[in-house]
This record gives sequence, C-alpha cells and structure tokens, in this order.
Amino acid sequence: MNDLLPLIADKYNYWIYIVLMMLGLYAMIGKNNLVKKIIGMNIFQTSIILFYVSIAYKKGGTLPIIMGDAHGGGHAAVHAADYINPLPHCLMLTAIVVSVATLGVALALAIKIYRQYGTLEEDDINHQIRMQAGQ
Amino acid sequence: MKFLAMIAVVLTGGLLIFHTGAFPDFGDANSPANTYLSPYYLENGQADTHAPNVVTSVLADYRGYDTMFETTVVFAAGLACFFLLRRKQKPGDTPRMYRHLPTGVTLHIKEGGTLPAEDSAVFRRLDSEFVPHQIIIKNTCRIVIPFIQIFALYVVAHGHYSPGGGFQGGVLLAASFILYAISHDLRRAIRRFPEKVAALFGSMGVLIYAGTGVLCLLFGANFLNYEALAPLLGVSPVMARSHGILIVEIGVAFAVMAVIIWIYYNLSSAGKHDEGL
Amino acid sequence: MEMLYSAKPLAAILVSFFVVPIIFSSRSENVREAWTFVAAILKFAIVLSMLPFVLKGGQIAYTLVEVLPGLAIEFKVDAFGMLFALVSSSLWIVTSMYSIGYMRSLNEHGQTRYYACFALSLSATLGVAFAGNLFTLYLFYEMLSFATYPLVTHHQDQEARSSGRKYITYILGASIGLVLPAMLVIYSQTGTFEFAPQGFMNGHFSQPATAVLLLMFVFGFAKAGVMPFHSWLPAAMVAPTPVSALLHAVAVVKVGVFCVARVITGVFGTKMLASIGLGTLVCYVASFTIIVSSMIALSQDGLKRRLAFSTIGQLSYIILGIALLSPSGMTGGMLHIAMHAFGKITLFFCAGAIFAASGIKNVSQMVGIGRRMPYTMTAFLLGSLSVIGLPPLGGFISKWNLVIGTLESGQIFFLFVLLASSLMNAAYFLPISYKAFFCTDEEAMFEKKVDEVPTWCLIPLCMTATCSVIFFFYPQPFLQLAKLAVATIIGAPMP
Amino acid sequence: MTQHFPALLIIIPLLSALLVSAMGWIDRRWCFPLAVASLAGALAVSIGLAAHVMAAGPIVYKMAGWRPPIGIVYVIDYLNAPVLVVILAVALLNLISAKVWIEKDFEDKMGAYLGLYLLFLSGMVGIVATGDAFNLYVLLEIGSLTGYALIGLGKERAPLSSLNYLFMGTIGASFYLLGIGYIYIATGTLNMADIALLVPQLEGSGTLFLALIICMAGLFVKMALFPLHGWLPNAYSNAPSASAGLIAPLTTKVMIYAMVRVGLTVFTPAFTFARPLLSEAIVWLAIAAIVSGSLLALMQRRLSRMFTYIIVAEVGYMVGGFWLGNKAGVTGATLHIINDAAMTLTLFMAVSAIIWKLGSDKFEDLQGLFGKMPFTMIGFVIAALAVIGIPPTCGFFSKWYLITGGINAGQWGFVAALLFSSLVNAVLFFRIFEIAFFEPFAEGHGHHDHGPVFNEAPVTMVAPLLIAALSLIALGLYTGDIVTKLIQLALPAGIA
Repeated sequence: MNDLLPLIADKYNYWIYIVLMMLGLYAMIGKNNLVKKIIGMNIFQTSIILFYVSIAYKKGGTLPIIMGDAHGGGHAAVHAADYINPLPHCLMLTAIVVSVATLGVALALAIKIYRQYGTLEEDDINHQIRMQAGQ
Repeated sequence: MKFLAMIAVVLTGGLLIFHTGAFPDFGDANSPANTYLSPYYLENGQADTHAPNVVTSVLADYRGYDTMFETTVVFAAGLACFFLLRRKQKPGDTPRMYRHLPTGVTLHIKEGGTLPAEDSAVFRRLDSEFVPHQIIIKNTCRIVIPFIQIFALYVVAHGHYSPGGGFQGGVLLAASFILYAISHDLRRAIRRFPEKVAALFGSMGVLIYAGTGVLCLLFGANFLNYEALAPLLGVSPVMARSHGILIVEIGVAFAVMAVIIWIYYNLSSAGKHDEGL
Repeated sequence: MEMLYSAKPLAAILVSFFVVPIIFSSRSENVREAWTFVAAILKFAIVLSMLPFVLKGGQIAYTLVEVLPGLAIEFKVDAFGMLFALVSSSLWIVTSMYSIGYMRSLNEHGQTRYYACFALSLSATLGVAFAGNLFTLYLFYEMLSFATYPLVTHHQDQEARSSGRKYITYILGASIGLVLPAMLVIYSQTGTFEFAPQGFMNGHFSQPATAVLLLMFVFGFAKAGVMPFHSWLPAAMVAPTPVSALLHAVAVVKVGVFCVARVITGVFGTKMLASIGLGTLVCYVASFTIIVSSMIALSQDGLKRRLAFSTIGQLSYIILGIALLSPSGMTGGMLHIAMHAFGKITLFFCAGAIFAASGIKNVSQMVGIGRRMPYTMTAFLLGSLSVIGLPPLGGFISKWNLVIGTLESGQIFFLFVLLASSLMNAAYFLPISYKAFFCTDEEAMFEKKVDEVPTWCLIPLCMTATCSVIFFFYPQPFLQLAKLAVATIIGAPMP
Repeated sequence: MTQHFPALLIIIPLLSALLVSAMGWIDRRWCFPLAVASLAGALAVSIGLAAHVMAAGPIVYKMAGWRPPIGIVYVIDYLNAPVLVVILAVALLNLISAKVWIEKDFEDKMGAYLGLYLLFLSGMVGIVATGDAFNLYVLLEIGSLTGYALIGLGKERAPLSSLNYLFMGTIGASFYLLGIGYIYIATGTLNMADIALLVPQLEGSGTLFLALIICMAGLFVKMALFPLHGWLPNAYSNAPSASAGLIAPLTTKVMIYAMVRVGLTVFTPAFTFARPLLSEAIVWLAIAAIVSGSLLALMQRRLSRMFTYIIVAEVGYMVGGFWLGNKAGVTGATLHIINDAAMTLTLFMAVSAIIWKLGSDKFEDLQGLFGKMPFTMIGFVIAALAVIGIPPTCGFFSKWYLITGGINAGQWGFVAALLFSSLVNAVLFFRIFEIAFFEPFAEGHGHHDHGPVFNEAPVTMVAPLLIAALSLIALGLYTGDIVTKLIQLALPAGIA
C-alpha cells in the first residue's frame, strides 16, 4: 500500500485515462442502444486524447507560445522546459477532428438504421432481422 | 454480452494500469517525450516559421501534411454524411404545414395535396412539429451572430500569435450558421447558404490547402514547402512560411465551416433538407 | 551427353494450347475438327523432329521462366520423356479421328468444349512428359486434372456429376494433400527440384522419412491408380468413350505412372532406394494392386468397367517394373507404357464402337457380336492379347522384360505376381472374344449380318491394333528409348 | 520530376477526389472519366516509383522540406513499392468494372461516391507510403471513414453492418493510436526510422513491449484476425457491389502491410520476434483463423459471403506467416499481400458481374453459369485456382513460401492448417463449379444442343476481370523477380 499511493499520486493522469477508456470500451461492447454505443466510442476516443495531452504537460510549463520579441529575436532565450510540449497537442488536434468526423458518420449511419428499423435498440433490430430471415 | 464486456474491459484496464508504473510521472519535464524531439520545435519554431505559437507552426508547417489530411477527414465526413443520408424529395411526398399570414390560420396539407408556391407572400411554411413564434430568441441570435463571426475571423487570422487557427475559427463560423438555423428554421438557413455552396466550399477549402502544396511543388520545392512561395509573395523564406501557414489556415477554415454546416443540414433533417430541429 | 537448347518442347506443348481459342471461335463442326487435326499432326511432327537427336543420346532443354531460384518452369526432353510424348501425341491423332466418328454418330452436345478440353489435356500431358523438374511436373499434373474434369463429366447428368466429384476429390485431394507437402519438405531440405539421373535426395533424409515421402508420392499421384487411390478410375468411365480411351487408358493414368517413375528415378534415385531397400516396399504396394484389381476385373460385367480395372492392374505393372530397380525391370516398365497404351486404346475404341453401333455396354450381352462386327472384334482380340502379353504382340516384349527384371533383381515373388496376374488377364479378356465369335446360333444375340460402326471409328481401332502387332516385330523406337533411359539412369554406356 | 513522385502519388487521388466531388454538383458526366484518368495517372506514377526504387534504391521524400524526425517523410522502399502498384491497379480495375453499378446505384450521388472512392484510395496509398507512425493513423482514419460510407449505402443490413464496422474500426484505430502514444512516451519521436534507431537501446523496456502489443492488437482488430473478425463478413457481403470490389481486396491487406511495417521497420525484427511466447501465441491465433475461416466458408450459401470467410482465413495466412519470424515466412506474408489483393479483386469482380446479370449470388441461382457467362467464369476459375493454390497462379507461390516458412520454423500446426485450408478451398470452389457446370441437368442423356443462353456481362465488367485474372498468372510467373528484386531486399538484416 505504501508503494501504491505515490504510484497513484504521481501518475494519476494515466489512471484517469485508463478508467475513462474502459468506461467507453464497456459502453461500446456492452450497451444495447446504438446511440449509447456511439457515446461510449466518443468517451473512448477522448480518453486517448487526454492521455496524449497529459504526457505533454511539464510541471511549471506554460502555453507553447513563445513570449518575447515577435520579430525573431527571442529564440536565443527560449528554454524548452518553460513551455509544455507542443507536439502532442498538435497531434491531438488531428485526433479531435478525426473523432468528430467519426461521430458524424456514426450518427449518419444511426439515422439510416433508425429509418430502416424504426428503433435503435440492437436487440430489437436483431430480432427484426431474424424475423425477416425466417420468412 | 455484458458480462463478457465486463471481463474484457477489466482485463484490458488491469493490464494497462499494471503497467503505468514504468511511465514517467505526470508533468515530468525530463521524460523522453519531452526532451527528445519537442525542444527543437520550441527552440526553433519561431525562427523557422515566424510564428510564436508553436502549436500552430507544428500543425501547419512541420507536420502540415498531417493537417492536410485532417482537413480531408473533415471533408470526407461531410461527403460521407451526404452520401449516406441525402435523399431528394418531391414536394407533396409528406404532409406539410403552412400558415396563412393574413388570417393566422394554420393549414395542414396531406400527401399529394396542392401546395402554395414556394415564394408565396401569403403562405409561410411551418415545421410539422409546431414551434411557436419566439421573437426573443430570433432577435438575440440576429444580434449575436455577427459578433460570433467576427470573432471567428479573428481566431483564424490570429492563430500565429494566440491559441486558434483554421479549425477553431471554422467551427465558430459554422456554429454561427447553425445558431441561425436553430433560431429560425432550416429552410431559411439553406436559402442563405445552399447545400451546393457548402459542398463546393468544402472541396475548395481542402483545395486551397492541397493547392498551396502543389504550388510549392511547381516552384520546384517539396510538397507543402512554403519557402518556395517566397518569390511569389515577395518576402523572405521564413516570412513565406508564415504566410503559407496563414493561407492554409484560411483553407482549413473554409473547409471546416462549410462541411460542419453541411453535416448539420444532413443530420438534422435526416437527409431531407426540409425541416429539422 | 549432348545438350541442346531449343524451344521445340515448348512449341510441342503450346500447339494444342493455342488451338483452344480457335476451336472455341469456330462455328462450324468441320472447321473445328480440321483444326484439331492440324494441331494433332503438327504436335506429332514436332515431337518426331526431336526424336533423332534424342535417339543419339542427346537431351533437349528449355527454360521458360525461373519463378524462384530452383523453382523454374523448365523442360527437358530425355529418352523416357520422349517415349511418353511419342505415345501420347501419336495417339491423339488417332483419337481425334475416332472422336469425330463417335461424337457425331451419337450426336453428343457440347462438342466444342469437348475438343477444346481435349487439346488442353494433351498440352498438359506433353508438359508432364517434358518436365525438367518436379515443379513443372506438378504444374502440368494439376493442369491436366482441371482440363479433364469437363471431359469426364461431359454428359452433365446426375451420374456424371457424382463421378466428377469423385474424380476431382481423389486426384486433387491426393495431390494437394500428399504430393505438395512432400515436395515442400524435399525442397526445404535440398533446395532444388531438378531431376537428376541418380536423384538429388541422397543423404538428406533418414530411411523412415524417405519411406514416408516415397509413399506420399506413390499414393499422391492418384492418377496412377495405386490402391486404395484407384476408385476414381472406374467412376470416370461415365465419360464418352474416346475420352476414356485417350485419357483413362493413355494420357491421365499414364501421366500418373510417369510421374511416379520420374520421382523414383529422378528424385529419389535408384541406387539410394536400392541401398535402403525401399524399392521392394513399392513393389509390394504395386503387387497388391495388380492382384486385387485383376480379381475385381474378373467380376465386372460392364465392359468399360472391366477395362478400367484391367488398367489399374496394368499401371501397377509399370510401377512394379520401375521399383524393381533392375535394368530390365525398368526397361520393361517404361516399354509397358507404350505397349499397354496401344493395346488398351484398341480395347477402349472397340468398347466405344460396340456401344455406338449397338448401344451395348455389358459383356454378358455381347455373345455373338463378332458376327455383326467382325473387324472390331478382331481388333479387340489383338488388343487383349497384347495386354495379356502374348506373342506375337507388343505387350509380350514389355512383359518379357519385366519378367527378366524380377529375375535380375532376384525377387522371385514378383515373378509369380506377374504370372498370376497374366493368367487372370487372360481369364477376363479371352472369354469375351471367344463368345463373340464362337457361339451356337441359339446363344447368339446378333444376326449374321455385318453392320460395322462408321468408318471414322473403324479405321483408328484397326490402326492401333495393327500397331500392336507391328511392335512385336519391330519395337523401335520405343525399345531403344527405354534402353537409353535406363542406361542414363544406371550410368551404363549408351546401347 | 521523379523526385516528387512520392508526393504526386497521393496528391493525384486527393485533388481529383476534390474535383470529382465538386463536379458532381456541376456536370456529372465528367466525374467518371476524371476519376479513371486520375487513377491511371497515379498508377503510372507508382509504376515509375517502383522502377526507380528497383534501379536506384529507396526514396525518402521530405514533406514540407523538413528533415525526418522533425517533419513527416514518405519512404518508398522495396517493401511498399510493389504494394502501391497493386493497390492502384486494384482500384483502377475495380472502378472500370463498377462503372455500370455506379451509374445504376448512385446516379444522383456519383460525385460523392467517386469522391469517397478516391479519398479511400488516397488513404490506402498514404498508409503504405508513409514513414511516420502518426501520419499512418490519420490516413488509416481517412481510409476507414470513407470505407464506412462506401459500405453503408448497400442493401439490406448494410447500415447496421457498417456501424458495427465503424465501432470495431474505431476501437482498432484508437488502440493503434494508443500504441503510438506509448512509443512516443518511450522514445519521444514519431518517425518510423527514428524509432527503429532508438529501439535497440530500449531492449528490455516494458513500455515499448506494451506499445507493440497494443499496436498489434489494434491492427488485428482492423484486419479482422480471428476472433476479432465478426464485423467483416457482414460488412463486406452487404456492401454495394461497386464498393465490395474495392474494400475487400484492399482494407485487410493494407492493414497487414501496416502490421509488417510496424513489426519490421518500427520495432525492428530483433525486438518484434524477441519473445517466442508471443509469436507462438499469435501464430496459433492465425491457425485458428485459417481453420475457422475455412470451415465457416463451407457453411455459406452465397458467393460473396463465402468469399468474406475466405478473406478471414487468408488473413490468418499472412499473420501466421509473418509471426513465424523467419525469412520464408515473412517473405510469404508480404508476397501474399500482393497476391491476395489481386485474387480477392478478381473474385469480387466476378461476383459483381454475376450479380449484375442474375441479380443474386445465391448458390442455387448459379446454375448453368458456364454457358451463360463464359468469360466471367474464366476469370472466376482462374481466381479460384489461385485461391486454392494451383500453379502457375500466384496463390501457389505465396503459399509455397508460407509453408516453407512453417517447415523451417518447425511449426507443423501452421503447415497443416495451410494444407487443410487449400483442400477446403478446393471443395468450396468445386462445389460452385459443379453447380455452374451441371445444373440444370440435361434431360435424358445429354442429347440436347440448346444449352443455357449466352448472356454475358457488359464489356466494361468483363475486360477488367480478365485482365485481373491474367495478372494472377503473370504475378505467379514473376514471383521470382518480385521476391528477389523487391521483397528480400526489404527484409531487415535481423531476420534469419
């Protein structure tokens, strides 16, 4: 227990992302309603974004916008440790956009499914499919 | 299923958590992630691209190629939603509601009934789920929307110096339109910003981005190497990079705005572009 | 040894390949058959043009493409391959002639497909004959399986379908399930497939492993009909008779034994097999097939089925001869490919002629048929004498060599196998001819009125029967080729 | 201009996707020719690249001019040059073959459809060409997202299948992204070559090992490795015919390429194959995939569904071959990526032609097909032979390498599974041949001369099909060149 506490305290960002991720994953696999699954998918993706952004953080670091002379004179004084890591942020901008796009397509498909079956409960849909196959 | 899901989730989560011990601490400035590559961007970003916001310079220049595809993803999503949902509808396929303005009477016209002319001054189309006349909301939005749009343009243009850029600005622009569509009705929004325009703006936005890259190619440099545009813009190579970033950010803003609006049209009306939300 | 690099082997193979689209595109029957003839004669001419050089002890080689290192599509015409090629290409001409008579007189459907597949099968057969390595051999072996499937199932009825299923299951199942893994194992150990006079497996495998591999080949080439992989052959007799004749007495089954013989001599090597005593193992397998199939043949009433079981037995003669590993045994085995081919094809032609003329398929209904079809039944008698191995017919020469071979290798047991089976051959063939000619008027089922099949059918069967006789007196060039092949294998000076 | 080819490779489909989708609103007649022209152009570029690589070695193309670890690079080397050619050829042939379908099914959405088609393709090409681990993720999502849409407008259950595919695809891609994050934590870089340089210093790093597992797990989901294959059969068999011929040959194969790339170039063989237990476990998974895929294929009564299960089995071939970890196995897996793409394409084009004419691909409707559609059936038969693995079609040679790999590794289970699946494939296809050849049975004893009426699919379908079928043989005959001049040069030194 003595080891575990600092482990959680120092690395709580990972714990949070893993818990979120598993929540999302559980919703995606275990839930019956398609919209709930889509929400789970979004939580899942967001947790990874959180993970990336958290590894970019440096204690005492600030936004990666270089302060100082805006005309190129400031670069000599830049200390990388003063600013948080810009790369994961940039990557996650991409990941956010991807997750939004996926969400859009998923919702479009959900609308199409609703139009076709009149429900978004997976059990009901499967029941209808079985009924059709049985005829 | 739920039980299986629980087992899978607990196992995966356990494995991942079990391993966190080997990770660097939260906020550790000396982890490989924070010391290997990223200092280069922080230390040279401004000198290379003349953009103090390092995230912007990484996004639109160092890793500009990623961002081009990021824009393409948005465009693809718009195209996909259109492709999946859009269906043309002839007037008279579904019941419609009209208000006779002089008398205030609401008319319900069944399938196949005679419809008033589109531009009739006497009849106004209503959504089938009756929405009362909300004058406060409409007017508030009417006032707010221009400010949102101005701010959006600022966000696009000021991405070099502050958090912001094409995506953020584009989303804000789109939000202003969506606000308009919600506060008024979908048909009026579509009249202002037709579907075709949205689609063409979407491709145009990505085209601006990719076209800038191709232009660099034509000037003999590598794809998306904005330095090659220096002679065209009449500035130094570093400034050319800075301008290049601005150009592509504008392209991104166009694409994101148009596509988000387009997706909204399709999702909100389930592809009918008739009435929604 | 002289080596000549020439594309002739490829040309011989491709002749019948390129005629396929022409056959498909020709609308009229006559044009189609004319092209078949042109191709057949051209093919035979090309094969023949290579003969003198091979007879002088030379070899003709050609590499089409080297797909992988050591895995090339490569042709090598040596004496053994030449022998086989000569048999199959000459018999194609005869069979084409026979097909015309047979198919037309029965007014069969789908003749275009029939001729096309026939041509394709011949390409594959020559490909096997000229294969320079195990991979090429396997390639054309599989090609033959597919090309013959539409022929076997030509009638497209329920019976054809179940026979076709049996056919392809046995042939393909055995080749993919047994031959392919055996090849892979050999390749992964030796890194080559090139046939060598004394094989290329020496020292790479332990004795049990070699035995397993050898049996995988012997059974895997199911076209050779070694029991228990034989039952496709009687089933495949549903095919039109010319198909049965060429493919199931000559091309397909002989390809099977040819492959087995090639693998025994070119891959394993006779010396190696002799030194670890594995030849005898194959001999026992073959002997079992010989005896059992002859016994089954005795009880068959359907003429084609009887012929089929006879074929199964005769094929194992060849394998037995090769596996004796003695010079005369191998000579006899190789020679038997040719002699049996001419004898058996005559018998099949006769069976087809009987069916075409009278619609009769069963032996018990053929009493007195010699009165009606004297020429056919005379040819039948000659063919059966040749297969039994009696002078003055070609079959005697090969069987004589086989007998000598058993003595040479000192394995007397197999001598008795040969003799016993010859007796049984006589027991199931001779009564047919006997009943056909010598029966009382009451017994006879036919009137004394000559009513032969169309000339197109009659000429080929008379030709092959005559050839069987000629080969007794003048067994060249087959004997010479067989001796040459054996000399190459055992490293003796050229005869 | 040659030095810019790697960029052109992706710009051409991307720009033409934009143009085509815009043209859909302006003048629809231009969409299709434009798409074909751009694919032909991209194909020419890829061939030029392959020739250049074979002559002068790998090309590293720096996007935006930044040097590798800082910027994104494209690397065209011996491994991906042939894959690129195959991807573009598959897309081009399928597009031509699908012309009539597109005009029928998506008449008013042609611009959008072709736009998605080309975007999908640029995603696939990008995945294969990129030298940056994160860029691969972005392109993966482009390919997947457009793929969902291309499938989603199919018949019957297509939207539901597509949504399930989307869920699984997102899980897979997200796991890959997470794996990249772990790599980034351990090394601090995203460039593949740069990671490979840092990996030897991190020999015992648990983080990196976990990254390997997570990346691979993600890719396994995306490539539908047993038991994660559930989404694939529904998604592919319900897809519109025009899309099935594009997505079925490419998606799984490109994912396998990604696995090979991540295993060889990112983690290096020394690290990837360092744990025999892991390799062994994955090979056994692959064996299970092969066996179960084959058996499930036997149970199907529709051509396209049968093919989807064959794909499941084929994925097992390649995954198993790769994780054998020896030279023959990895060569076989890589070669099979190329061959299987071509084989699957031919099969699906044949099915699309059959459905076009018959309106169905149920087994009982295929009667007498050899007579009705002889040219389509020629293509189909050749493809079937390739899938069974009969020489000289290409399927034989990749199977050859895979089995050799199994023998060399002493992994007899894998060898047996491959042979078993070959036999099952033979049964599968001969069953269809039988139906197509025999039924309806000739009445009496075959004395009729009025067989099924000749009713062949349009030439735009048959011609690409036959070209693809011939390419199966050509690929087979040139296996030696592909292997010795490309694939074996691509294998890093660490593979025995």
